[in-house]
Amino acid sequence: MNTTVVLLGATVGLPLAMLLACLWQPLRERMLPWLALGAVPGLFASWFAMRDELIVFGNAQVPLALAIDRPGGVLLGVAALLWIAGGAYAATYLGEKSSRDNFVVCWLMTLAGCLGVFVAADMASFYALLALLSVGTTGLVLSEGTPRAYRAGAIYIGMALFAESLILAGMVLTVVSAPGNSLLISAAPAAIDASPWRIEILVLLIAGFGIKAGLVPLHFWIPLAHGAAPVPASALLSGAVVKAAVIGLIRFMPIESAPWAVGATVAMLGLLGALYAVLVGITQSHPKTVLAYSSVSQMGVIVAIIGMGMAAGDGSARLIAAFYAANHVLAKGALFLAVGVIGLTGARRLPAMLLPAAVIAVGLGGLPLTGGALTKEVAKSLMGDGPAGVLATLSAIGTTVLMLHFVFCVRVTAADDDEARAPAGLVVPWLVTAGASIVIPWALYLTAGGYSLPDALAPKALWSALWPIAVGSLLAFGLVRWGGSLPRLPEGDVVVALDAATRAAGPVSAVFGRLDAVLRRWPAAAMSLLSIALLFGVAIVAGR
Amino acid sequence: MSQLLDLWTVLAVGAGVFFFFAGTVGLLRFPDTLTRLHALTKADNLGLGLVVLGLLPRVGSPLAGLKLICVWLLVLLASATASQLIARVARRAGPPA
Amino acid sequence: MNALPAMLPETTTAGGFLLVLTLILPFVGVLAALTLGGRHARRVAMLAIPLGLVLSLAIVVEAVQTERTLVYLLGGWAPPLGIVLRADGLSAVMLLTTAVILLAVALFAHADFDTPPGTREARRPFMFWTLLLAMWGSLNAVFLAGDLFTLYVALELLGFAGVPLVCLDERAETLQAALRYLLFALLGSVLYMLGAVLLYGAYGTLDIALLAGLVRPEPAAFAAAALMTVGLLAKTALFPLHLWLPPAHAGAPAAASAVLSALAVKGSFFLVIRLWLDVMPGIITPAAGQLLAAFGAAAILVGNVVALRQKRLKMLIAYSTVAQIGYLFLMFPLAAGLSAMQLPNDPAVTGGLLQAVSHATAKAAMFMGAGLIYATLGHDRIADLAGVGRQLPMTLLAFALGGSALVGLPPAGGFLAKWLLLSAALTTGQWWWVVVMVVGGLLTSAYVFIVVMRALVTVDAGNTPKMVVPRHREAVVLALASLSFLLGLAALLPVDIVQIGRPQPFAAGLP
Amino acid sequence: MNLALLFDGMLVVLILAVAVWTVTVRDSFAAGIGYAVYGLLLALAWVRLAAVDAALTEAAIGGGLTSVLMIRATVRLRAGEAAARAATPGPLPRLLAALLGGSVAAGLALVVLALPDPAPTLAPQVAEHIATTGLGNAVTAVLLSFRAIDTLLEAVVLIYALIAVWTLTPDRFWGGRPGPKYETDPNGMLAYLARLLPPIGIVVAVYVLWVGADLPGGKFQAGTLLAAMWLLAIMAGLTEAPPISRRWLRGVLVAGTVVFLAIGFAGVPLAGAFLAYPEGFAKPLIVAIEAASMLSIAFTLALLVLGPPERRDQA
Amino acid sequence: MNVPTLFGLCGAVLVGLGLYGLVVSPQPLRKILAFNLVGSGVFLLFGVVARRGAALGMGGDPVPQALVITGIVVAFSATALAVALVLRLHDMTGAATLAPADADEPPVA
Amino acid sequence: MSPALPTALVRGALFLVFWSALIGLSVSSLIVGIVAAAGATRASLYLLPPGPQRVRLLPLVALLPRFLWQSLLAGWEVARHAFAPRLTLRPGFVAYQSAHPPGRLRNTFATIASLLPGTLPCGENEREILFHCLDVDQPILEQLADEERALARVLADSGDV
Repeated sequence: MNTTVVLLGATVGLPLAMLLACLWQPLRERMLPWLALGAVPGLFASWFAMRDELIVFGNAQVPLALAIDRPGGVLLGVAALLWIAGGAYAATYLGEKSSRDNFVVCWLMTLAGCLGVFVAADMASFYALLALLSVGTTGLVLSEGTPRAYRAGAIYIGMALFAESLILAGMVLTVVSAPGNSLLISAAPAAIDASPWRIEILVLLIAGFGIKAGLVPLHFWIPLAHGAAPVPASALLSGAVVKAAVIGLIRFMPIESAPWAVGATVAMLGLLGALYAVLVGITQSHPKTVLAYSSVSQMGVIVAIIGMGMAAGDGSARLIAAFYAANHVLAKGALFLAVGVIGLTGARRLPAMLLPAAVIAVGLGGLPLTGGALTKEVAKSLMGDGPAGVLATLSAIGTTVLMLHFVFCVRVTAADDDEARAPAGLVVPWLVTAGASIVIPWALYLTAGGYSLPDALAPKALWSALWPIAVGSLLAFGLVRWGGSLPRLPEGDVVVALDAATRAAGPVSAVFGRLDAVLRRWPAAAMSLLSIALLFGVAIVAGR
Repeated sequence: MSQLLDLWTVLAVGAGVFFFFAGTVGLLRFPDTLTRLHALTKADNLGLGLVVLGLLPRVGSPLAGLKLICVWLLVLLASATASQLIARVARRAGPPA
Repeated sequence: MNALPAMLPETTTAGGFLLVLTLILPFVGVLAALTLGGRHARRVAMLAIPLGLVLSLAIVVEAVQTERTLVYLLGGWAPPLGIVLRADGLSAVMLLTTAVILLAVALFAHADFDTPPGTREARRPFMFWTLLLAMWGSLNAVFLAGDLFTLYVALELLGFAGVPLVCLDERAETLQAALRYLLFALLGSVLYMLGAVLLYGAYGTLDIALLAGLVRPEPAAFAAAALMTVGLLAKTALFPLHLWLPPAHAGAPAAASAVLSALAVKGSFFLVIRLWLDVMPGIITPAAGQLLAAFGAAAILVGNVVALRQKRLKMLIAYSTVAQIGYLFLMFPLAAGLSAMQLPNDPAVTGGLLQAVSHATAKAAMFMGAGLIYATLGHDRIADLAGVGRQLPMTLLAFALGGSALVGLPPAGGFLAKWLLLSAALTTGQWWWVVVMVVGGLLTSAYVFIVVMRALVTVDAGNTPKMVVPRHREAVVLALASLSFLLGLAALLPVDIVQIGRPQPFAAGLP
Repeated sequence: MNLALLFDGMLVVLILAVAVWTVTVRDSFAAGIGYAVYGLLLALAWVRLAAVDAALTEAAIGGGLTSVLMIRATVRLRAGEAAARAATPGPLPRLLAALLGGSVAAGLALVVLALPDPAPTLAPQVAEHIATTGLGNAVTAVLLSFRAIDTLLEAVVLIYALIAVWTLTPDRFWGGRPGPKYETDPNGMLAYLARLLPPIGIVVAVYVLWVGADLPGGKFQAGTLLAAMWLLAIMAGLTEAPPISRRWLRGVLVAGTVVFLAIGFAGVPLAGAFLAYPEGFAKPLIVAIEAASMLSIAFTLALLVLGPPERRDQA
Repeated sequence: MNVPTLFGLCGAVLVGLGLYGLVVSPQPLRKILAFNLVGSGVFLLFGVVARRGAALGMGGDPVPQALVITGIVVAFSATALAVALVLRLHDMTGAATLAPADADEPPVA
Repeated sequence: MSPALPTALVRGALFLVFWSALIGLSVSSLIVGIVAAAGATRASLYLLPPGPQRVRLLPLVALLPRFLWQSLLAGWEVARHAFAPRLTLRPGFVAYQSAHPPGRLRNTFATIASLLPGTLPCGENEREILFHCLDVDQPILEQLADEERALARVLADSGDV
């Protein structure tokens, strides 16, 4: 009990304490090297505290509760690992940059929020940490200080807050429906199920978490944000932060009892989005942007897993989705970190750096023996052989294409100086992450899911993983050969619609301005006053 | 005797009210500030005086009668001087409405 | 002849004398400041305000411990002949909020409003401190008085304290703003009084508690409800009756703006709550509730959009106030809807009041922060805020925290308020207010974001501060903003202070 | 009944006619005069409503001081009058405003006609308790005992208003004398009046205050009268308004409220409640409050009319 | 029709008239004057309420009568402040209207 | 103070009589009355220091009925004009050469004249008083001269009091 309390408390508490310490300038200036430390309690918590037990602070009306369930524990562990590696990476990457103070503060906010949502067991804490996460992430996106970063940051926070508003509305409805107005998330699925507004709640929550997860067509902010952030931040955003939406869906969705149609719709949206993101991704040339589109695609698959779970009423989808997501955390984190390393590496050392990256990249598509293959194998039980299975296979092929495209793109960014080498402060965390991304899925596969080594090494399983890779590789070859004629879609694709809407908002805002000016003239205001008095009179007399 | 006094009261107060009314009608009908002032000061003073005269027989003591007369005199003083002061301002300001 | 309902006559409760002290202390302060003059005015204020904070804390503690309304019969006379002072949870919370904000403003303004050396008495500092006390006294009167006419006098006091605060600086624009403010406030209070007159004509009393038991659906009550409501709305500057607010709040010195925006408009809002929820809940129809909240919604949308269009920080904050006032009025149809469904209306009432308190603390901090920015840069053009993040990190943080409280990010008070209002709206099926709240929150976040972004831009050289702001002033602003930001933790308190002494109309009927 | 109704009807017609004229007449100066007449007519209406206290107050403050204030202001603003008038709204807004105002009036009229009969009243309660105050004038009893807090706050209102007016002082004149220096002809008409009237006014004011305990009258009426007398002497150039920085002046301004508060707090130990009077001492204490308040009110009202300081304190 | 009702209707009309003046008068002073008309109409209504409450030999309910006195003093204070503002504005700008600030936002401090 | 003492006593007594007229006779009110009269006298001596003119009682009594009659005429004239179907006013200004220098006598004269039919003083200089008249065709100057002479008999110069 005591270890659990301490570890769980420290998971959120240490980053927050470090954040508070940053209020004092001298500490803030010395904080950068210690960033990695902030995630350590989270890592330990996922090891030593994983038992379904509720730690409650607060009072009866507002129980602030922490807990680690198995999906949460899996995600917490891998996320903490990535945060540690990313923190170490950032210490070198940021160096003496002038923006580092802001970066440190935002990093700690994001860290606290990100690890916090995995252990939050009541809606108030969950929402609060989610909001902290959004604000911190916005800061990370902005930290390059370029116009591109500003645009990305503005769109990011707008979408994040919009999503959170939807989530908030859904959560409020859930609480109102829950017996005793319970704020505990564990009570949510049952409450949603029994609620008279079941469909409304589902739509609100799925839309909200869907935006946070980058579900197409509300994904456009992800390529912008992940493209604009500094490398270590992108790694965390694309790897760990987007998983907050996954844990939200896992915890809130009444998977066992949701209407089939809802689950099927979600699954279709996810899979189609996964394919769409691949198609857009291969038109991009910036390696980070390509990775971001890959994240959109992979998140689509994860959402689809949950959707399929809902359609089938199969609660195991929770753990499967968490597993799939955990693999993506490490793999995508490692790939983003690789971008920074390769950018500083000269031709002589390039193969040593590029090879692991390529393996992990193709692994995402399901290369046998990698985490990607394991996750796809596990997911297959849910996807089945119907349309969903076909789409899932298509997305695996697509992912292979996209990842190979990434490898080509990133290779081009290698340093001009043949002898250049990335500093050890970058290389070591990267290699650690890369290693973990290979090892940990195996560990999870073998310990958590009731699967065994022979399952994974069965020839049938190997073959079914291999052939999409092969097809994908062929296609990728074709892409390299003839891909020059592909259209160049703008980063964030459908964001152009948003831009158009923003331009249209100008005249509307001007109308409001004129309305305000007119109403503030004396005769108009005084007459409004009298009219309102009469209106109230009418409303009171006639309204009864 | 008392009937006679009553009659006196009714007549005097009635006349007083008539002059008040006349003064107000004048205020509304006369064309400019100065002529309006004529209407107000003269008619209203007379009206008040007549009311006081009408009420005099009804008061109990000579002191109370003195009080009424004092009231009238004070109003006379005030309105006579005030009207002159207003008239000066009105004349200097030219002949507006 | 006059059929008053058979109620137990009220008596002075334990701790009731605290109400007298709280009411009178600021007035004694005003008198002392006026008589002693010169630099004594500031000393009086610095002495009286902490004392008042202690008193209002004592009231809150007493109310929490006894869980009932504090009452004091003035002169020993019971209503309807006499007048009582009452402090229920609503009053206690507002008293405490006022005292806290005034203390922050006083600490912030301490250096700004100093009598220049060698001068016996200077207008600006002398008047500022006196008016600060005056504002405080009138607010306390609004929160404590239990009689509609006493409240009228208190409202007028509020106006007379607020108007000169607007034009403390001698400029034509502020004078004009003050004149508009005064005329509109006067119009508002005369309509309010007209309503009170009609109520007396129909029921023979002006006491709030007695009226609550007497009011029947009949013409006098209808007219009174309409007139008093609109009068109070004019004084609260609810859109479209906000003509005076932006120039008035933007034109005043920062400390004065903080008080005006945070507290002055809350006085009349508080009376709307009293009127709608305590005096005549049976008169107000659902249509009227929707109408009131519709003006609130219009305020949120127009206020926020126009705020986004502003080029100057103080104007932006002033228009933000226009919008935030709108939020306050969303509670009325929600409370009515809950009552109609035989549910306790706590979420709506607590949410509405919490929104008021949250806005008060956040907005005071933001205006004071804007004042520091102005002092440092010599201007407050939003486009040219670059470098502020470096020069005034605490202020910018305060602005961001205050902004987050306005947006409603947890754990800010604004979040808790939003949560409660949302749950009331969704429970009663009034989803359209949810849309308004969401859109309003997004628009709010847009202008907070813009300002913080501009200020975070670093500049290399050339931006020498006009004036170096002392650290403690920044600290005061930050402390107040942090308070606002952490206000949501009030949900962790063991009791809902706001609900103390509130009638629960259905408590009797439920098992 | 019917003769009385006829008289009241005429009075109402006159009041409304003067009111319409005051609102619609082009010249603001004339409107100011109109308002003075209106105030006096309204005082008559108050007499007809058996509210002589209110009649005195209306005549003194509504008809008197307010008119002085307005007329003085119109004279000073005369130069800008034409320009300001040019901003008059067009016929359509005017029609709309008339419709709105008319609707409000019509609604009110309906409410007036629907007021309950018999009317609720607190008169019996006042009659029951007035003996404890030792006063004969029920209005004074209400003002200083039953609803003393209103009266206390009202005194504070006056002080607030004065503070607010003083805030408008140009910085360079702070602490100076309010209003312009009145260079009036010492042999002129105003001086003539100002020499004769004020002493009489003082006697009348003390009278109004003294009888206020039992008959219509009281500190407001008396204070207004004193203020008017003082203003007359000031405007006639016979005396000068004191500089606002003077301690004694500030002391006089707050004296009434301070005495009120002191007696109010003395009531806590002596009579069991704030603003309660010890048994048997009510009347003298109330007279003491009234006397002190009269002076404060007189000074406050006069200074309110004079406005913010407009010149330095040369003394 | 009795006396109180007659004056009650008079008060109602005065309120409406004053409101009209308050809306349409361009000069601030006239607005202030109109405000006083509204105020006096309201007070008159209160007087009517008092008169209707006559009882026990009192010509009217003394409570509203007392409140009217308070109200008149408050209205005067307001008038004095408003007039002082108008005059100060006039001294400063040479004009006294409420119009120009409508046009654009004022400079702020 | 000594030269003013008799004046003060006379005025104080007058004020006390006025007070009694207002409130009636009683001991408690007389005490207050003395305070009030003292205050009034003090103010009176400040505002109107004892001057060379004194009031003669007999001519004053003689003036009264004449004045009352003139008032009646004045009121009647206004009423006549006010109720005339068509306004018959012929307003205009008339300058009157006063026999007296500016001062209290002339002021008193102007005050009384303002209550006379058709005349309203509305300005003056060293020698003239400007009257506004409702009907300039009337013999106004003669009337005014008569009035002034009558008044001069009441207010005559003398040593003190």
